[in-house]
Amino acid sequence: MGKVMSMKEAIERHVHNGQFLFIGGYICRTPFAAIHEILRQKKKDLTITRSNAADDFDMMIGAGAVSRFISTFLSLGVYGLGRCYRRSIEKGIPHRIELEEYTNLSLPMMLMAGAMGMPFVPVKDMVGTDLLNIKSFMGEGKYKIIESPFDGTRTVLVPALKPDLAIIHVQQADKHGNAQMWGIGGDCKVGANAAKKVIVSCERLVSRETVGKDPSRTIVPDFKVVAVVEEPFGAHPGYTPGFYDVDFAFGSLYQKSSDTVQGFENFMNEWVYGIADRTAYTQHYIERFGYGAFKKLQAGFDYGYPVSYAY
Amino acid sequence: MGKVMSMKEAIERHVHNGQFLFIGGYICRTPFAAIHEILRQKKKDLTITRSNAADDFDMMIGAGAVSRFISTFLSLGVYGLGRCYRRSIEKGIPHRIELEEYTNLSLPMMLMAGAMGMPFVPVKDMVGTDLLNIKSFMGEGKYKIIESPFDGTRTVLVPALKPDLAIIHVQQADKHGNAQMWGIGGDCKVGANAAKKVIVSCERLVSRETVGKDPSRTIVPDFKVVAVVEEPFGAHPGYTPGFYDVDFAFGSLYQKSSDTVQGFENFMNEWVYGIADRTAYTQHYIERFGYGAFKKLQAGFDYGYPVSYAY
Amino acid sequence: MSAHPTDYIKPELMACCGAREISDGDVVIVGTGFPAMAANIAKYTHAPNAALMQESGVYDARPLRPALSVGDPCLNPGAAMIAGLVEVIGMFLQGGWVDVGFLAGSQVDKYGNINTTVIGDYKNPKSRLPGSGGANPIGSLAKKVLIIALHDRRRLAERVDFMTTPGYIDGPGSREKWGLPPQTGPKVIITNKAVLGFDTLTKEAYLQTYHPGTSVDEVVKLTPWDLKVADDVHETEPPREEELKVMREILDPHRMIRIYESRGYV
Amino acid sequence: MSAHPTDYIKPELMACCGAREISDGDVVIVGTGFPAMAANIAKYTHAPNAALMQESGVYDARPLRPALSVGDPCLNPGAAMIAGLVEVIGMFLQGGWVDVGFLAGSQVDKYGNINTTVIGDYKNPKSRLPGSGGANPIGSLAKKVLIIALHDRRRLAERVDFMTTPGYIDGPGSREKWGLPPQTGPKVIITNKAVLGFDTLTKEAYLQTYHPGTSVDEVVKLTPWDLKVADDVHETEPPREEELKVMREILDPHRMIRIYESRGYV
Repeated sequence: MGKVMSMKEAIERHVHNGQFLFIGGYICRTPFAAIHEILRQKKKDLTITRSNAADDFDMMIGAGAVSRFISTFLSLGVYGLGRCYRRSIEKGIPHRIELEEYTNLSLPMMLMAGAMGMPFVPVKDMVGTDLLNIKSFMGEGKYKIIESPFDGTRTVLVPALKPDLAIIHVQQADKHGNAQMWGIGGDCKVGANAAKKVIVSCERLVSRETVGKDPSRTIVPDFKVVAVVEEPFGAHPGYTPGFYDVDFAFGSLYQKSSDTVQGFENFMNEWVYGIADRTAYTQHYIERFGYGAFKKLQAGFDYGYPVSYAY
Repeated sequence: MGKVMSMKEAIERHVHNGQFLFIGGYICRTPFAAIHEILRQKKKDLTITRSNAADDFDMMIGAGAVSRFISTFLSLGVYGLGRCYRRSIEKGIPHRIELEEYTNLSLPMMLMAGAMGMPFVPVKDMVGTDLLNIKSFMGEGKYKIIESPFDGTRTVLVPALKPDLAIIHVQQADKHGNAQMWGIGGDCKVGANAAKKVIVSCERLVSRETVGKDPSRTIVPDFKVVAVVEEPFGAHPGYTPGFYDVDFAFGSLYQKSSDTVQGFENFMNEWVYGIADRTAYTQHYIERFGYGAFKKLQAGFDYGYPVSYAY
Repeated sequence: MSAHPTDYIKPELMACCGAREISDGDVVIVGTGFPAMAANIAKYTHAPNAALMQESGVYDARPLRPALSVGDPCLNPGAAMIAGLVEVIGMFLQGGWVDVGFLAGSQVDKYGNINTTVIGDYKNPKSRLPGSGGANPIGSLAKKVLIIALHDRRRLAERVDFMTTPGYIDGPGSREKWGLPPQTGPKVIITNKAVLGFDTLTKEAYLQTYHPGTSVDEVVKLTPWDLKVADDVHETEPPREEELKVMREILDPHRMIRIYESRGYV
Repeated sequence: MSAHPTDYIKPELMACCGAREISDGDVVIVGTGFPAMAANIAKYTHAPNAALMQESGVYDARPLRPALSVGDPCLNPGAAMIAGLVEVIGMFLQGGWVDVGFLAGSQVDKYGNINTTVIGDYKNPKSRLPGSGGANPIGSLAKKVLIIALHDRRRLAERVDFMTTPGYIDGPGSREKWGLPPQTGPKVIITNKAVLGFDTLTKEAYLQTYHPGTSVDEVVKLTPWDLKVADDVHETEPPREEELKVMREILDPHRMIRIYESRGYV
């Protein structure tokens, strides 16, 4: 059975209520097509993680799909605080999610530890602050402080994270799942490799031979991958280097919509629940904002140079 | 003062007796031009490290430049055991070096820890074997065993390594030191980034603009780099992907020569001590083996495709 | 002597104050807005060899517009190195290579501790803020931390409601006690009214310079702790002609920096 | 039934014994020589979805000639992923993804412990060998370890002079006591005379099959410990026609594998 499938199939088969998900992205390569499908399929009780979360995590929280969030940060960037996130924490709408809070050093290191089979890693941050005073669903397992057996120095250890599933969006992948990426990485490589299985969403499906022309660009090998979905424009309103720009206007639309519960519902009905798939989404985008706006997002031509691995 | 200089200058300025050096390579991108210059300048009492060492480390040991070796492995590959290495350990010729022995898991992890400011890392190997029973110049600091504060499991911790200097050979770098590499990596990226400073030897010096066309290929940023040396054919008899093949015939010559102390001396006089620099080395190679042999080592044409980072 | 044009806005002055704290050759971790502007002013004036990076994974970017986030698309083309958080926050920052870090906060206290987590009680917050992100590691590990804040009795505090990021924590000896690396910690708080330094003995923020248009008295009144005043307190040097030129002609021709005026930086 | 040509050499038979231990879909860490040959025979016959990697940083290489080292240039063009030791030995092997690992040793003992460090005393060795390299982590962490050895009373041993790589260490319960991952350890020792399995209770290597041309008695005599013999001991199945075809027509047309004959694999 092949791994190439529709997003609908990929999410149906591999995302289950109660799972622990790593979702890659950093404005760059946000797997929005996958997230919309998760919400369309009404998945529930998810634990989610990534360093520096944004509109995508805010939307999942607002839609009620999330129970727990291993977090470092969540905001809408230039559009300020995450509205759904705030409503959840401050007012319990639609319900109050549980948070376990780390930093952009400790969380990537915990994912790296998960990826590399290390039970824990030492980190030098967090000491002296309230981040050590708050413990939530990870309890006493959030961190440990030891005296280094090498020199007696007090050292903070944080545990490895091993998500059930990672979902990432990359520029290209082959049908086996070898996933290739360039540009801003965030914690995508360590997060994907920490997970027990990976769904790869990609701008273009390429041949195994194309992958082999530049194997140093691969961040996840095929044997970890359970589904490959070709999903052009799949990171919108985030961006994908070499493919399309971030959509600031849409970001503003999301912020304004999510300012109220009703606005958020309307937004979700229009852009997620009432939409069949990424193709329908893209068509709706063009109908609503015009092909000119869509075209303007497409990346310019600024190609580099090929290299050779020959001998 | 610029960083671009000759190998003679780079080694004079930055390699000092008694230093701890990481030297990159894995048959792939061995910085042989730098090693020959170190030996010409009669540097002494060095501590050297890398996972999977080969002819280059054997030569440094045979030439008497090395006091200590943080090792995992040393052999001449298809040509068998390292002759100089054996003579040093078995017979004290030219002197007996001290070994601290790890594995191809633990040593790269120790370099990674050094690169990432972690004081130590847990590793899952070495337990139950004699590798834990032998301790040399690192003494009780070679490793520590603790009970994991998370689950009580017995866990081996190995310390971070921070070499004084790293020397690596890559495909291309700019004059500031941004070093770009593709193909087999070994422990080159973690080793270079663990060091306090880095000498970058490269096949070609490129513009900062060329580097910027494909920034995901950079493995070391310029601020860590103290010298950049353009040294084509600089990894011979090792290889550089996209530039030239490994030279099996020369590997055989080295093995046969190094079979005896006198043979090794003759080899060193011909190829190292009696040679001014890599240009003279390459000319001598062509005179000795013919331009046809040299030409045959040059890489074939098998270029991939360019990518874009545009938005 | 530099010329000092008078048609600058407060965010421009604040960016210049940041720029002047950067030395040539410094390795600087920048976010967006002020920090990026400040670091780039330094790079185009007195510190051409300053090395700038964003936590998202970018080193020495060459953006053609001001980046609106540390993951902005304009940071990709032309950068010297792009990788991820593990490289920038792990290898460079925790690895000990970062000289200067910029931080902003919804609350900053007299020891330079910063709150970006909650206003009010953690479990029942009045206002939930974004969280640490890269702030805690930058505040913990950069050699010199430059803090940007609005100057009023709500944003500045005797003690933050929640300490997301360490300044001098509880005062002298605290960073050492907690094992933070030597020679690290906040250097200044740059507000829309003044530049506050940190006393080497008490670790408390004190008034170093006040911006044109305000006074020692006003700044002291706007500060919720008993603000000490430097013996040599004086007016902040306004933006120099060349600094404004770099900002307006190269870095930010559309003057996007004006957005900070609407956020209260006046 | 497969045809079994009779013109094979012993290294070819041994490679086939290795290939048959690999299941479809296995993730296999290979070195050079036998292991690479064995894994590739499997891939071209019954295990097309086996995933092969080299510790140097290469995954799913497509070499056009047999690689002479794990860093061989021919492993670069066409691979699916190339990174470094941290990825292959760290992320894949220590991360728990590797099903099968191949190891060879100058000395192998009855518990499958391997010596690649020294013959004789560690401090005053008769012969200094290369050291662990990737052997110890592969022996520690791969789910199924296949060991290649020369069959004589010097290369096989009651106890290795130096334990570089763990087999079952001191016998039953040892791997568990030392905290090695469950369900890992040596599966077989493939020699030039026989295939030895490991008893599930005693963890001692016992005779499973003897190669054509030898006998149970000869193998027992060549083995320095009291070698137990399986109830169903039988002759090793010789290379099948399709296995030889893959080796000779695709993987190794120049028959470089013959070099092993000169090393005693006869």
